[in-house]
Amino acid sequence: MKQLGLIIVIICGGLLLYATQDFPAWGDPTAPVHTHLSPHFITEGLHETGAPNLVTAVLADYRGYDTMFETVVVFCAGIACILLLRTFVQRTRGREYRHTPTGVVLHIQDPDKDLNNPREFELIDNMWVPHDLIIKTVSRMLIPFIQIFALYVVAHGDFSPGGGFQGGVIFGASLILLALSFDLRSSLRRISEKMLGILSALGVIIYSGIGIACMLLGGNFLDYGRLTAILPVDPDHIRAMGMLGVEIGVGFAVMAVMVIIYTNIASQGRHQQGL
Amino acid sequence: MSAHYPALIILIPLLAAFLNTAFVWLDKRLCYPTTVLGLGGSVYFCIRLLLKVVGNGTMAYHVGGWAPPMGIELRVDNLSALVLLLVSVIAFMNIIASRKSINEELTFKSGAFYTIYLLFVTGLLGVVATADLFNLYVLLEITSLSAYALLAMGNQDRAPLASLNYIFLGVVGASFYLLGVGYLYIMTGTLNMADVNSLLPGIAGSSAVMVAFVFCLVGIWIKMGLFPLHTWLPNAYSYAPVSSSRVIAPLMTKVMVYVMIRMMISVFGLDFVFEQISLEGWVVALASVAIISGAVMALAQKDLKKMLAYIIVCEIGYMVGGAWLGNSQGMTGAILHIVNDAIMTFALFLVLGNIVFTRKKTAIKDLRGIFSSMPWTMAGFILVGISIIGVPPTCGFFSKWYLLLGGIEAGASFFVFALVLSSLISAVLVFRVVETAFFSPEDGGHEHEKAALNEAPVSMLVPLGLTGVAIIAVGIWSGYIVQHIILPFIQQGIS
Amino acid sequence: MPDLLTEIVNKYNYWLYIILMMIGLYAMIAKNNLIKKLVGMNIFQTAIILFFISMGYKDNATIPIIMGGHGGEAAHKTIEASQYINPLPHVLMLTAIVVSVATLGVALALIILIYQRYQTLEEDELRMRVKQK
Amino acid sequence: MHWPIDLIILTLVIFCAIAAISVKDLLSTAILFGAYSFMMCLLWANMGAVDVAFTEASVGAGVSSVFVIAAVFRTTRRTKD
Repeated sequence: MKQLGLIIVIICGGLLLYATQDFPAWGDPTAPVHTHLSPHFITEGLHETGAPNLVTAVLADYRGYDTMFETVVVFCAGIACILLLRTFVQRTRGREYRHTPTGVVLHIQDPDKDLNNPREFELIDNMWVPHDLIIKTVSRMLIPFIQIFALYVVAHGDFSPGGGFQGGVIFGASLILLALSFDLRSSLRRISEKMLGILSALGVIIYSGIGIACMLLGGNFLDYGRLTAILPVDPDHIRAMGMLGVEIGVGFAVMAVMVIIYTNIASQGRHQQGL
Repeated sequence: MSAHYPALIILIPLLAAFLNTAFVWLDKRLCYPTTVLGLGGSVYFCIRLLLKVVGNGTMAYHVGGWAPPMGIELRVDNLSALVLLLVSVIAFMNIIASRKSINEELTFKSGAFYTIYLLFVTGLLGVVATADLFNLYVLLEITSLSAYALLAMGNQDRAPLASLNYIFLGVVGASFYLLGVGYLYIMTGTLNMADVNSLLPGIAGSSAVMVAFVFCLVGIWIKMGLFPLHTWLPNAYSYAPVSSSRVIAPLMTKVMVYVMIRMMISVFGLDFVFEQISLEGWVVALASVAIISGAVMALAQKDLKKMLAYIIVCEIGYMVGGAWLGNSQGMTGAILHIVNDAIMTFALFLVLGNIVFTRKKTAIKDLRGIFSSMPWTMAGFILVGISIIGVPPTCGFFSKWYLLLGGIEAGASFFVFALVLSSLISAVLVFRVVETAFFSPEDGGHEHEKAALNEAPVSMLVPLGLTGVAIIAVGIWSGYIVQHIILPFIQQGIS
Repeated sequence: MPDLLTEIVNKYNYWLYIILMMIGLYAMIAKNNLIKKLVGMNIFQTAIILFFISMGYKDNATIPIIMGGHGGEAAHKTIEASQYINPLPHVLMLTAIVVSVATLGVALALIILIYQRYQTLEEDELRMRVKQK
Repeated sequence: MHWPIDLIILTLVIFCAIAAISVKDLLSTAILFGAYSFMMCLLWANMGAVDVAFTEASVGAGVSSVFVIAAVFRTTRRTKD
């Protein structure tokens, strides 16, 4: 296997190196890459779309169709993780709960019985670890700031680096941090599996819904200019508004899917206990 | 309204997929109707689109209202309209046929299955309709990602491992394709297929463009499963649940052949492929080796599923070889064979699905006496078998005929030999199964068991019947298909 | 010889991306452990992303965010194409990063399934256990 | 952009890549992979691709490292090569 690998690698690398001799020099402003399409994006992008961040302008407007499918890829990965990993195991017979304020441990024998006040108890099984006060407190302080930053990144994507995808990942990371520092159960209590599933679908529905709204208003798919008929916005900024709506959709979907993938991988699909 | 058809065929299954996911948690009973409606809508618009394209010529759709080199363009010509119809119809029939087995195998996760299934179909339709090189990559990844999940689910122990191997090879394939697109982009500065095609003559003889072509081609071959790169294919298809392999096996490889033909004709241009690169001798030889080795390996299998998987490997060789013969007969044969082989493979997997549903066993020696218990299914099998061998009234004959004519015209005697040999071997394959099913007596010889009718449910037999009718109908109308759909496309490509 | 030297200096970025990509490809083919292969796959993908970003780079240009674009004063002055880096490769690569993380998620899910069934991630041991079953 | 910085980071990236695939502990592989992604992110920021660098910092160095670590935690740290 090692020899085979080396042979393939040498052939591929040789071919690729051979082809670099035709490339224009690195950073050369007269290369075809910089003279064919990009001058139009750079000089006209701001006027045509109203977004100073050209990457967002191209991402969400000129190539918005690509970005929709990029979100669909993420969505698909989330559903695939559910399809592959999620298992619904029967509750085991005996369960032990620890009452957090007092430290008393309860033993419950009936598998169908639930606790009256589950917030004050934690399940003790072979994966149970005692909580660390410092980590908990620090995360508790950090998480709101991370989330506000994520919202800023989504909302400010037109003007500065960032956008729906990055913001969604950061928001999802804050929820993953919650699951890491407390446990999976307490994070799923705040945002349930059902909620995550619906949010991920909602995100992509927002994106394609905006596109279809443009279609119903007489334009092509994702032609944000047509939204002037239903949004009371200055026509110069209508495309930027459309992009913002789309980015919010991307944010929802990506946030939900990141948490879905994490919960399924970390709990092997059982949703009992995180790391 | 009709101007929006190219977008609608993709958007309807996509929206159905999203709604499906919401319904998984809201009301599960709505999942199946949504799926059927989404795929049915797609079939309806594909038929309308094909009629319109054949009547009025190529349709272009500018997403977002941006003109092509800036924005993304969807472009549907004769060939893509044909393949779109093929994809949507097969996907629709499969969902009808597999309802019962899905409900049995995945009771509580069926909603997630329908979602992934719809995304898979959306990805295939998008790959066929798009006219943008990078957009094709993104859609290809949606297709592959959903295919990985569809192939790995189920209770078979080895399915995840087979699917993981598929992921590794599939990612290499997609990355090679992306790399090829990058090399094209650095030389031309554009991603639109027509734009690349018009800029390429200006940089003729560039080694970077040549390497770009080679990498795109190898990437597509990996995804397609051409002979030395096919290692992921047999395991992935045979350990997967039938309801998913039944749609992936006929469609994934055929759509990749379509992408290869699209790259050859619409992106690089036939002049570039056959005059500047002139690899055709090598590729046709490789395809012939693929045909022979696929057929021989199919002969060596003891399990019906594995045998079908190797028949696919063999058929891929037909299409690749035909497309690279370098004459219009061969190209016609290759395109016609995309249609015919998709129908035949689908029919074979329908037969397989019926056997799995009623008997649970697929080893060839377990098929004894199956003819008396499942007469309709086995009648379907014989019809498909005749078509695979290439007997005249069925569709398999006509594409093979064009391929043979093309091979003789190009003087590729090895390819012609491989075609004839593989026909003989498939006759042996079909006869072996029929012999076991029909002639071998049942072990122990219980009379009442022999007579017991244990046929698959009607919802699985009707799609098989329709596919059987399609095999004959496509055979009878193949002259019409070639005259009005395939030849105009090839003439466009040459001029 | 000086030709080769200027060639290397002009294009060292492209050369290094090829080396990186080949490291990833080698790991995917030759490594025995599934997670190692997965990491190799990611290295392979990021190397391609590096290639695209490298070709988008332009000398004496700045990041593709129009200065003063917020508030509308830039709407009146003309924008020189040579001032800003080409945004198109960045857009394409954002999509490619997303695709790679999605593939990673699905592949990890499969790896967990495989481990549940065979209790190993080594390819040769997996092959042995598949044969035993 | 300064080419010395570029060259230094590129070298570091290659070292991280080699280390990540040759170290004999999967948890270390995961961590080195995170480091590799972060170096890559610096490289891209240096080339002016701020959006891509931002994404790679949050996705490559952040979330995907967490995914790999979670998977290693649920399976095994042992590796033969």
